[in-house]
Amino acid sequence: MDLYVPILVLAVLAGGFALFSVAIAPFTGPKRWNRAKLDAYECGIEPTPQPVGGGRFPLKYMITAMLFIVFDIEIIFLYPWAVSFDMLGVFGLVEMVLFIVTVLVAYAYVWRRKGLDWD
Amino acid sequence: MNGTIQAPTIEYGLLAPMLVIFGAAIIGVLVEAFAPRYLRKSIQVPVTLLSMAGAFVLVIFQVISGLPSSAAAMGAVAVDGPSLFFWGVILVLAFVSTLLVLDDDNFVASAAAVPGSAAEEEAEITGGAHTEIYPLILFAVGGMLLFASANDLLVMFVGLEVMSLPLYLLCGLARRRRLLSQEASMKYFLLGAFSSAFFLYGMAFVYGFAGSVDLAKISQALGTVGGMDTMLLIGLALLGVGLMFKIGAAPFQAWKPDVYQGAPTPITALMASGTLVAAFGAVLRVFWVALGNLDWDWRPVMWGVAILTMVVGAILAITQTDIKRMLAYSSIAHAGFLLIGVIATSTQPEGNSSTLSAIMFYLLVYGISTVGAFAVVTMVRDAGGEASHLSRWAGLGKRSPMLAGVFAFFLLAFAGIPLTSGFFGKYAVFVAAVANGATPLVIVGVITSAIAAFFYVRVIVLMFFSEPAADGPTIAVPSAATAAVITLAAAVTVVLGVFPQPVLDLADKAASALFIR
Amino acid sequence: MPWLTILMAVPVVGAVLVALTPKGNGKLAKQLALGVSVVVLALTIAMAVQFSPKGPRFQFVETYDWIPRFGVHYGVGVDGIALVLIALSAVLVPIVVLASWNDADAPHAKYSVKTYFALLLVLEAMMIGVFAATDIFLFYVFFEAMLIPMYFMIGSYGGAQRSYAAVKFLLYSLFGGLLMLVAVIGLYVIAGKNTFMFPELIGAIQDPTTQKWLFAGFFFAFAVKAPLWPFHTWLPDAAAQAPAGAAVLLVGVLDKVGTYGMLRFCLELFPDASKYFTPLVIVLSVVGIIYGAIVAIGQTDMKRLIAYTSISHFGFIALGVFAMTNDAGAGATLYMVNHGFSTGALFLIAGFLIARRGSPYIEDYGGVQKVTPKLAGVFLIAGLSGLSLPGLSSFVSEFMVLLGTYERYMVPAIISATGVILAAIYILWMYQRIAGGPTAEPVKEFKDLNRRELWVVAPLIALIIGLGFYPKPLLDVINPAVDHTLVSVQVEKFTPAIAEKGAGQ
Amino acid sequence: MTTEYLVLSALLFAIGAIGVLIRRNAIVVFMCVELMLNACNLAFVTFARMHGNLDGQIIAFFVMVVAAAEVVIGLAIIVTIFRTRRSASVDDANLLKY
Amino acid sequence: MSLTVLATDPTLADFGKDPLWITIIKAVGVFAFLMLGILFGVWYERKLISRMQNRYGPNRAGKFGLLQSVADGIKMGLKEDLFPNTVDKVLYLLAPVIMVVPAFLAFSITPFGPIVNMFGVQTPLQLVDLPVAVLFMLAMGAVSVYGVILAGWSSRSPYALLGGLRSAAQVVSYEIAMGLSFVAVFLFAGTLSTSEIVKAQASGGEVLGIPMPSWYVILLLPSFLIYVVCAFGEAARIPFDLPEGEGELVGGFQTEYSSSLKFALIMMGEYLHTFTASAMAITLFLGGWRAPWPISLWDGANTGYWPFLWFLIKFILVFSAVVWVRASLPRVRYDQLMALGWKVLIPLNLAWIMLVATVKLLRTPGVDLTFVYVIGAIVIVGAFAIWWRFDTVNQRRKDEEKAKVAAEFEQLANEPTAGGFPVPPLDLPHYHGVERKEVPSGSN
Repeated sequence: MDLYVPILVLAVLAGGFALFSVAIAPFTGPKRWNRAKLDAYECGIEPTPQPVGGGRFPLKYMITAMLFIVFDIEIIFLYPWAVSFDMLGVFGLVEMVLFIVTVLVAYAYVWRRKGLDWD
Repeated sequence: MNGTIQAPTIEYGLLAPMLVIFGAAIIGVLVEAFAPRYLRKSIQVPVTLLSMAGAFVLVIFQVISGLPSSAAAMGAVAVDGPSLFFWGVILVLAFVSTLLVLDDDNFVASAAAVPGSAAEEEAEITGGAHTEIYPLILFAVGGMLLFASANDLLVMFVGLEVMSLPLYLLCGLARRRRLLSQEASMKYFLLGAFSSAFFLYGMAFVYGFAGSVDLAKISQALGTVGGMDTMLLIGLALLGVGLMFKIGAAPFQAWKPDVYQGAPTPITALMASGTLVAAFGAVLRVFWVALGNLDWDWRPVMWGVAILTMVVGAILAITQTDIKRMLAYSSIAHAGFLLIGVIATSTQPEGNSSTLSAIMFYLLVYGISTVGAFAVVTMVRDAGGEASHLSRWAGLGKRSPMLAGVFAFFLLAFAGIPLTSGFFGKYAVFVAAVANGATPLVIVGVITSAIAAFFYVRVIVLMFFSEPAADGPTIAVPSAATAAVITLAAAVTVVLGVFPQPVLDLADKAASALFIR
Repeated sequence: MPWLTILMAVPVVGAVLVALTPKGNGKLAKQLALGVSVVVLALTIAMAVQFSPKGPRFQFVETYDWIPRFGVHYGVGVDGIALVLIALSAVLVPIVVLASWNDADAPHAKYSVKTYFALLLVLEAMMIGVFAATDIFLFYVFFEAMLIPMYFMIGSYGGAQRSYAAVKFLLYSLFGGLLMLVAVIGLYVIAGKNTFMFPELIGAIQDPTTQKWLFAGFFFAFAVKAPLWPFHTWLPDAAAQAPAGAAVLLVGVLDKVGTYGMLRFCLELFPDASKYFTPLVIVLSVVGIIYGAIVAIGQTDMKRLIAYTSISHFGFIALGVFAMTNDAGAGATLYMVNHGFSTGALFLIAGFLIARRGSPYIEDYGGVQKVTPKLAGVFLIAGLSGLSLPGLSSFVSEFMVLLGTYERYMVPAIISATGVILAAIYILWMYQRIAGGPTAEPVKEFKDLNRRELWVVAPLIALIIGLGFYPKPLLDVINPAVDHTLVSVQVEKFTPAIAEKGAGQ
Repeated sequence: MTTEYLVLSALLFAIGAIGVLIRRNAIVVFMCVELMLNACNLAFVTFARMHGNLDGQIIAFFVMVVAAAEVVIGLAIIVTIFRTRRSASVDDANLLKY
Repeated sequence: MSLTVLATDPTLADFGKDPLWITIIKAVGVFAFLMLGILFGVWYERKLISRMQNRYGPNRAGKFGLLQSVADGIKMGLKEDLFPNTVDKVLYLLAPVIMVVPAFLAFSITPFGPIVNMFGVQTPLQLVDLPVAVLFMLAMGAVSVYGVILAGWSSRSPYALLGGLRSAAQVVSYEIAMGLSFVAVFLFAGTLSTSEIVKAQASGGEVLGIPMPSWYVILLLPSFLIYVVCAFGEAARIPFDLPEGEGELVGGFQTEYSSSLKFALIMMGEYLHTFTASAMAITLFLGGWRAPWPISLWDGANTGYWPFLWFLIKFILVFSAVVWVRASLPRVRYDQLMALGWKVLIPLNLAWIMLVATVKLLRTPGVDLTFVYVIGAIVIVGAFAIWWRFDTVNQRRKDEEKAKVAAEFEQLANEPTAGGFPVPPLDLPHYHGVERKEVPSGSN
């Protein structure tokens, strides 16, 4: 656990700094009221009304997020494998080839189904 | 890092049936990726069916060549007699369910199109189809195989998820009444994930108790580890919740009717047969292998669960007006009957193996009849798809005596009338239970059987003794595959109802050595 | 020669053939069915002739392993009791076929004619099977499977309330059967002999408590089937709604399985429990006798009335079985046969009447005697047989039952005897209302019995009268079997000493 | 030392479970399920430390993978139904009743 | 000599033993390094890019404009803190914090030097090292994404929301490739700990008795190149600075953080990511704090506080390269960006990893290799088959496309209305206003 103490210390420093900056900002600057300043910025036109909970956004982003989760998790398996590769020998290589081939199959499917295309 | 890792060994030969299925699933994905649209189905179907048949042949081959004495893949997967039997059964059931799937008419043309939208209409007109269902089915079947033969809880969990995840999706792909289907999918998913979490937390506690998730080691730890009984019991309870959910035992049965009703009927058939078999495989492994020495603790609860399951299944089925929901409740009741078998453990290995063989036989015969029954359901259609409301089935016997007759036969098999396979299934389990001192359960089972018979008979009455509705449903001309499924299911139901001995022998042989640890 | 197997196989094959006859050619199906049933009858007679009453208890035995895993055999064989009941079935079926010639054409029919007759033949096979089975499991299988064809016959071809009646019939029987299943399993497991063969299981259960439980399981099923008061409520519905032919088989044969089961299985497998429960059974029987008779008096529907008379008669049979004397046992067995003929005749004749008038209600008739004397005549004979007039077959059996019971249980016997008086009331009153009195308007259109109908009733009347005067052939066959049974039960042979002692007090 | 982690994991699990039972929005329900899975992970890692073997940590890996797969499938299903019904409330999904 | 090298090289075991005050000193040191780095990094970047573009760059505040960043910072502090009334207040304020804190933490595992004597305590010149140090760095990078998303979401403005999503999509897409590019390093180093990775790069054998460095950049060049590309994507630097693509999205997720210190924090976070990426490049591929080859021949080069100098030099050089890229390359399109990340870097990476693993295995003595050869042959043949198939299909598709276009062109040339769209005949007289006379088309 002691390993993480330095990180904690640094986190306290950085967090303190960041929070301090955010907190101090309203007091250091001037205050001049102007209705326009309270609107969201939309190139000067009337702002689009936003539904509570955020607007809807293209599904594309969600698909990207899903793909990320799937592929990122698969990377996780590569790390321990890489670290202990020397001990696993041929077995390790074969299994990892199989694993990667499997991943690539899914990858190929996504690619062919235009999951990776952006517009 | 510290110390060296011994490279593990994997007995590919023993795992071959599973590998074939998963390999075929992967090929299926590749076909989806690279084959042109018009060719996909004609590639997918043979790949799917052949892989299942091939896996089945491999299972047979393993049966012939003898069983290994220890678990494969570093103790992760136990390829023992029961496993091979479960594999065989699952593969057969999956095969026939897949034959039902071949009828495109059950599946949505384009899942992404919003129901009722122009996009959906267009997809239907252009004959769009999701041939992804085949690889998904293969993955689910692979998961079932793994689930039923897992020898440690982690592999079991992985198997559970590999089995469930494709099914969640498949549930949402019904062509008609898509809102219903999507809802079913969502409910199944949310509740399924919920129950997996319970399973997992239970697994964590058992791991905390035993320091391992290997079933055999857990079993050893029961005797050696002291002072952490609370943890063990919590783990046991949570594990049980997760598993009971999967088999649809009360009070965790709520998902079953909804999902069965909403899912495309071929998928319902797969779930009602294959999933149940696999889930019972897992239940048996957990409760017999890992926690077998703890039966004094889990048995009373299991008694309650079994009784509740049977009663709930039988009584709620009476009130149903939808044929698929009714079959779902019937499946719940049957899960209860099967639980009687799970409870009927004995101190003697011979007693256990005869109980095990009874359960396996029951699963086989129930699975086949269920697939047959759902196959019939797919054929009774209205303008809006399957006419699953019971009132629409009135007078079916007049319109189509053959179909109604076969369906009535399946229902009688569910009810356990002699000379149907269902009778021997029930009988075998009841005998085992009486032999192992669970007579009160058997009596409850018998009484609920009688209650259950009521709603089966009600359907028969409706089909045969009611006047047909003027604008009754049409009976679809069955595709060759559907007809084959119904014929096969009916034939098996008859043959095993008259000559169950060969299959019983097989089950006995499979169960004789019990589970390897 | 595997007589019994052939006896079962012939109707099954016949049923398949009937089912395969071309659609719309009902006549062919009927003729085929009749032919098959006559062949069965002939075979039965041929077999019965070879039965030697002094030979071993079970004859024509065949035993093959069926499901070794469960110790189940395909074991058949007959003793005298089973033989006469098989004969009863074999006799009744052709008659029923003939009587039902037009039943399946009735307006309610939802099915082709051929289905009806195919079901009938399947039922015949199962009836023979259930009596022939010497393996308890096989018996159970037939016992349950028999329900299905009957269920469809009632449900598809019956009266207005047919589906209700059919379901009630099925569920009652099924429920009873399932409890019996538990007992069957218990018997198998506790006996631990890994066999279901009846002869080997005699005396296998010694523990009294176990015996009682198992007895209860078996007895409940049989009591529902028989039906014994108070498990009888399904019978009037089923019998009233069933087409006449099916009703004959239902009451005439199917219900006998219950009393047959009591005699064969309850008594021999669980002798101690049987003795323990005897008072209860006797009370139920006596109540059934009186209750059935009284309720029968109040019926307005002919078929229901006949059904209630049967309940009364089944009380006699059960009484005879549980009296455990040779006379009573033989009487009860004989009663099963005779009741089959007499009630069968009643149902058939009622069926003829209903077919003419289209109504089962007694009030719709009147003066039948004048319009159709032959019909009324056979009706009277059948009715008198139902009330056990001396000289008609039922009298012999009823008398034997009462006598046998009296030897051991005097009071119940006396009370039961009042049933005979009540029987006279319900039969004669019914006859009077239907056949006597002023001729009702629609009755004037009645035609007398035609040739087919004569052929239907003639054998029955002949048997009723014939057996009334000369029951010896049957008793010769029955007596050794009943003796065997009672030996297994190990009742002390009734000695006059007890009677004298009883009389002396 | 490890007890606190177990208590925390139990708390998280309970929060997740209660959330599943009382919240009506499918996405929230789903997130609660994920919370439960992560509570399991915490328990696994804690036990792994307690027993001094690595099994628990490896299991946590697998659980993460499964959770990821579940996320993908779950979101796909929820999005589909949301597109159809314009609502992610579990209560709005009410066609299946008995 | 190699003995001394090893003696001063920290291993994992050397961490977690510092007294608290040393830890605090080190943490403050890292913090100060980063803060100063930002101040001077901004100045340096502007200056350098200006010189590359033939301008002066900042030269007003202080000597050479050195204080420009300080002035900017003060200016931002003194500006009005805008607070649009539609925002989700808590998250809006928290988002910059969430962005910047992990950025600091990600840097914490960077090794600056060997074990040194710090105020009498023998301690590694590195704040912390973990068995999973690199993973920790990646994780912190990922946590920052939450800040981006939350900033975009809480702003309740379409620009911000889309910008946030885009940014997140970009970062996560490149994170996969980045994660993969480390795998080859781990294969060789056998550890995820940064100090041990640096140690693994210490010696590359001896040539003519002269020890050679073994930087992974030489051994694993493809990994390094992929890493560099990904690092630009991760840190959203030009040419991949799409999140704030002002042409399309105004300011991306930070649209509503138009001024004040919140904006400063966001900027700071992005800078820190660039720094972390540079430090990682040095640590994983460029030998870490070790002196470059000729200098490394000097025994003392890798002892004491010297290595910090080598690190700093490498750091500045790498950062200069980053700036140099910014000065040279245009911004790519978003679809190009995603396509590069998903369709090029990931498969390339996987193939490379497999190649490296195979080669490594082949070089291991005493391994039965027939199986490896078989698998390798299958993979190569398979890859070739796939490539060939792709190529032919692509070729066919291109030909088809070409033929189609040609046909369409032909058709349109013959009958102008063929496309279904009412096209005026090409020779229709043009209307050029009342004053002008009609001119037949094509004649002007």
